[in-house]
Amino acid sequence: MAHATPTLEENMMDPPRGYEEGAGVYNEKLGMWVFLGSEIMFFTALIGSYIILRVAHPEAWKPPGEVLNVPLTAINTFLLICSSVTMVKAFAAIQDGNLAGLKRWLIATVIIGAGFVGVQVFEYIHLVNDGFVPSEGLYGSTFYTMTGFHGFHVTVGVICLMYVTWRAFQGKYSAADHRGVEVVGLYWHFVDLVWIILFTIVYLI
Amino acid sequence: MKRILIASAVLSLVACGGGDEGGGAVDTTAQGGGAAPAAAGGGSVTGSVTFTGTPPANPTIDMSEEAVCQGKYASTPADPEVMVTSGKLANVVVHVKSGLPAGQTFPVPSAPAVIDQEGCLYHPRALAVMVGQTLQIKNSDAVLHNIKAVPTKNRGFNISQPRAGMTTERSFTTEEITVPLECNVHGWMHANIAVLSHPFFATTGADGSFTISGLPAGTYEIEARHEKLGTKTMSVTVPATGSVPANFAFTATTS
Amino acid sequence: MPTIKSSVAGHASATGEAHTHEMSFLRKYIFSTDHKIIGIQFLIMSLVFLLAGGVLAMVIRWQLGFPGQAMPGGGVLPDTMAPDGIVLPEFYNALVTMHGTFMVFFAIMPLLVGVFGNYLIPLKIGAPDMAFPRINMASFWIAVPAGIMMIAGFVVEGGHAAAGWTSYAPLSERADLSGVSMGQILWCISLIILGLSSILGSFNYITTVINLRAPGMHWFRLPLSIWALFVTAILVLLAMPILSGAIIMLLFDQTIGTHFFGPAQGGQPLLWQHLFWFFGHPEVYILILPAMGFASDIIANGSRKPVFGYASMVFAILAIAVLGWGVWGHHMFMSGMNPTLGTSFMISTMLIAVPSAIKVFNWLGTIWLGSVRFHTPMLHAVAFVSMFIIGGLSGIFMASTPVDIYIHDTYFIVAHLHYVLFGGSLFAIFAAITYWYPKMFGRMMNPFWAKAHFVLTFVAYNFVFFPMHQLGLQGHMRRIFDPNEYEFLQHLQGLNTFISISAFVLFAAQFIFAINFIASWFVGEKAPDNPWDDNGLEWTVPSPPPHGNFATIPRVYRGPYEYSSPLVQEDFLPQNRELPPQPAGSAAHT
Amino acid sequence: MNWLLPPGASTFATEIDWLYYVILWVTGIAFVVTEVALVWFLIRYRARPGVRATHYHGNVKAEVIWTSVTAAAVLVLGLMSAGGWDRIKGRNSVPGDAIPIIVHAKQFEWQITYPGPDLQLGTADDFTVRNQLHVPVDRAVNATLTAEDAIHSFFVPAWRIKQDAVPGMRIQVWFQPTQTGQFEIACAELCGLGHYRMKGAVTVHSQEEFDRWNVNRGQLALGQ
Repeated sequence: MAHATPTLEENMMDPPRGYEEGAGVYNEKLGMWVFLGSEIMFFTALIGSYIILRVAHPEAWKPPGEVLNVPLTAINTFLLICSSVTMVKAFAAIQDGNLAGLKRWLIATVIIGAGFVGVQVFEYIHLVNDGFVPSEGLYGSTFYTMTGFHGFHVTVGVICLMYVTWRAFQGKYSAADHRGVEVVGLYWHFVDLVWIILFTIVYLI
Repeated sequence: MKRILIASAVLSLVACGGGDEGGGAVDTTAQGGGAAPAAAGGGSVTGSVTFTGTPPANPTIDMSEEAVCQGKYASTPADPEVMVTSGKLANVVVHVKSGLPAGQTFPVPSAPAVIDQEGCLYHPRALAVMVGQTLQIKNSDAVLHNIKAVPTKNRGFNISQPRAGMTTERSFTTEEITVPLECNVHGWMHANIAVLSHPFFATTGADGSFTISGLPAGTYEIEARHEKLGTKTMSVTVPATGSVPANFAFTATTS
Repeated sequence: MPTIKSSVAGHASATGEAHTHEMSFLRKYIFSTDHKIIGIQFLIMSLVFLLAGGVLAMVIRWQLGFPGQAMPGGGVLPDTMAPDGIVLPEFYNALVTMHGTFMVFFAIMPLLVGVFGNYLIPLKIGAPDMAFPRINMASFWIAVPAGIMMIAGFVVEGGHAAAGWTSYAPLSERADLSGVSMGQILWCISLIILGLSSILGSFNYITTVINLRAPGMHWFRLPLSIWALFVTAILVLLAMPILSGAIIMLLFDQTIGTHFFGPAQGGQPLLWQHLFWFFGHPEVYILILPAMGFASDIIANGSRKPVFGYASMVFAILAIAVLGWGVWGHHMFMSGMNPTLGTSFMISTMLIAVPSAIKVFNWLGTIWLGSVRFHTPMLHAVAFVSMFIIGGLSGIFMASTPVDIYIHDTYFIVAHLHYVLFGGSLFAIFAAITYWYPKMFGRMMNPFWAKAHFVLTFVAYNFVFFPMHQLGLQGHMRRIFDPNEYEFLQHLQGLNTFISISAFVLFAAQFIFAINFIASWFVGEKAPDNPWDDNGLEWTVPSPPPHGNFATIPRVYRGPYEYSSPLVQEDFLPQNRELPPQPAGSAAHT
Repeated sequence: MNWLLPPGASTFATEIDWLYYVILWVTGIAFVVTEVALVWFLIRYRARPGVRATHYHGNVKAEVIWTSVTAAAVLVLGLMSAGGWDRIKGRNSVPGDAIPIIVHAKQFEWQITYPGPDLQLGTADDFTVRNQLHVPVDRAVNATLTAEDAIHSFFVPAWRIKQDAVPGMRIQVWFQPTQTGQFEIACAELCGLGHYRMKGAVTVHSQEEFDRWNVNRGQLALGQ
């Protein structure tokens, strides 16, 4: 707030300099927080509908494990949690200015994330072959819609991570400026968190 | 006036691509370039459909809510489910079920099949069309009818005809026996349309007779289908020219 | 010095010198990242949809005013819409549906949020641009295909979506019931895409307002238009994804056979209504809050007086935004929802009238003791207040559950919603367009024709919508193709014809505005920097403002409504004007 | 301009119409006061040469007063409405001796199932009539609304009664006509292309007339 007449360039600085006090973080981070608010409402609509339908028609759901492959998905859940850990590692690495570490951990995150999507596709193929399709009652409807949109979010996350990784290999990040890594990391952790909720209510209950 | 001109100009922009005036969005798949029915040569199957025993009573329809239609009847109208006139059964679709050479295609009849809505009933109640043949739907009543087709293999439609004299044309793309038609404004109105991949079909009228002509020589299985009384089949051998008889008999117990 | 900017997905670009070198036409006007150009792009697109929605309304009014008669020029329509120029019932339902959809999602909402959110936020808070200029550009270019798809629905087989703009399931999800298949699917996909566009726009606005206010622009020095747009952006951000989620489920029901809203396998038709209105009621406030903000700015300017009770105006906006999440059930009193829930929704609905009333009284208080200048924007803003009063009061009838039993889904609600959305939002939009037009295009609109447009619109508007209250009180249902089918409605045909003729006049009057808008762009009088003697930061820069808006970021010393301040000779005091130190106890406020 | 409601013909009409007129008066007064104030301020405080607007930011006292007056007014209206709502739509409001009927809505007709002479649904003398609602005067009728396809809304304007019929739900709605004669049922929820003429005829009979009709139809049903 010290500048009397900040220049235009300072608008885009980290954090914005010369402005009235805002959120105290740089724009991209604030924007991602706000955007995640929107994402929460999206998943609230899906999960809320799921709960309403399930409470009204508990008989439409099969007991856990009868249709869905819980052990496989449990492993997949574990994978996704691991990818959050590698993401944290990547972020920690670049905070220390360790570009090599960043690249290593980012690649690990991309691979695990893609693996998660792959396992989900594998699971879908098996379920469909077993006759469990989206039109299979409320169970199929909600299962495919919720896990499908989560899978879509993970896929988007993997694409963003690949982009960040590519930029890491270009040497665009440093200890001083690594906003892209942090922002995508926020998104990635969010997607991970949503999955833990979905795994619990869709597979385990 | 200027306002209207502007409004219509904008409307035409909105509607652009919707087809010419009068042309509408009729999805008639043109085939065969208006070739005459296959009656040019070949043999034919001629016969009649009879009904023995006492025909079941047709339910009466309370049309009091629709004065326009009620006025067309002297007494309380009945739902013409089973129409028997001196032992002859009407509204039976007779068609070649099998025996035609596989893979052969036939020209589509250029004349449209017409179904009329009059007195809040469909005329005829049973109808057959060929795939691609134009089905012309007419409204002769000065009331709203909607025409809802609920096929399983073809694409359905649900359209309205709010005024007398309206005609709408539709066609079907896939063989399907049968496509039910209904009017939801007058819940009693039903008709059935058989969609066939060949032109060898006929529908019986009040005299119960039918003729399927233009058939190449060969042995065919012929099916007679009635919406309430079910189906009957028979095998016939059609000569290169001339006619072979085929008579079907339904009874009250047929289901 | 690294001036790297990375956006959400990790993009980077050097934006620092973007304004210094020449840009191609394409970059400058088409794929522009300048918030002002994007605002104008939204303006043009949404005005086109406003016109299209108006055309649909005229066809509706033709059918109701002159049922069963051939519409002049209607012969150009295909037989699936209007054979011989006579509208078909299924086309009528599509008209009603698409009039609502166009107006709500493609006209009023982008006009308020897309246009003025974009144009005003950076200028009024003293920022050079949005926090994420390229996401801003994306939000416009995502909206374009959504609009094209929504129009394309008219020409697909089966016609356009015809289940009402609320698309109540199961009618909306079963082609055999409605006769519509592709049209409804396009409706769904278009709104999902538009939702994404709105979300991208709103998180941009929110970030910008939080992080990029000029030094000295405290929260309580923000103009009320910015407060309203900021709170609206939060509502959009949180409400649109609910709609997207619901529409995705509807789309899956139609296309891949899921069972969310169809009762055959346990789906719930009421679930759609709950989801739709959980979005839909905040949406109602999305459509009115910015209008309230513009009216506040313009009434203060026109009255040459500070806004009465600035703080309570801000709290009223916040109260509406919070309470707005708890009243959705009042759209569903007749839906078969538990009657006890109905009572609680009625009480919360009654309460939300309070902040709206506060705003009305404060506008009156602002004019009181003022020195009113009747420029066109002021006329529209005053019309907004007086029409909003009617729309607000008529809402109380429907909030009262027993009275709602009778007037629910009749023309009374049609009258009410048009008093709020046309009398309210659209008059405020006309106020805003005529107010900021000089800033946007650097030219003044012709004041005579602008006032002529106002007078004709105001009179014709009331002739159209006021009698609809009477229709509703006689039990005239909404969305009825031909009311003459019912004996108890036949005596209303004369009133319906009167409404239709008034509607044609109303529609025709809009061409005065359209011509004035377009012609002034080319031949209008050159606009000065500050034609209305306003205090806002946007009026301190040239008209139109250059790329980057401000040569240097301005410093703000006071609130936006210091009109007729005793501290200065003129009757206005710009927010960034530095005054010599005042003796203690001066009148300077905030 | 006619702000009067058309004549009502059920017990609900009295209550709903009275509440309507109360709200009409309250909002009418609010309308006149605010609009007159608006116009008067605009004229009284129009710009005149040499007269400067008062630099004035507001008055907390005035705001507290009008906020509380508004809040009190709408809350009172809300509480008044709550009682009426409960008497009309409350789950326990249906009188015990109401005649049960089933109103089944489908595109685009009302199928009304009557209990027959024994006034019990689910017995052999039940019968169903299309688009015709026959009820006795001054006797409560309890209709169970069901729907086959889309959502419909059962609306009898003269009785001031409206209730959506939702597929997959059974919704109770009751009413007690107070006048004999002919009325109309309308559909008040967009239900497809024939929505505008999804109408039914209501006949309110005297008790004796209704009994005759009911017994007649019931015997016909048993005969079939």
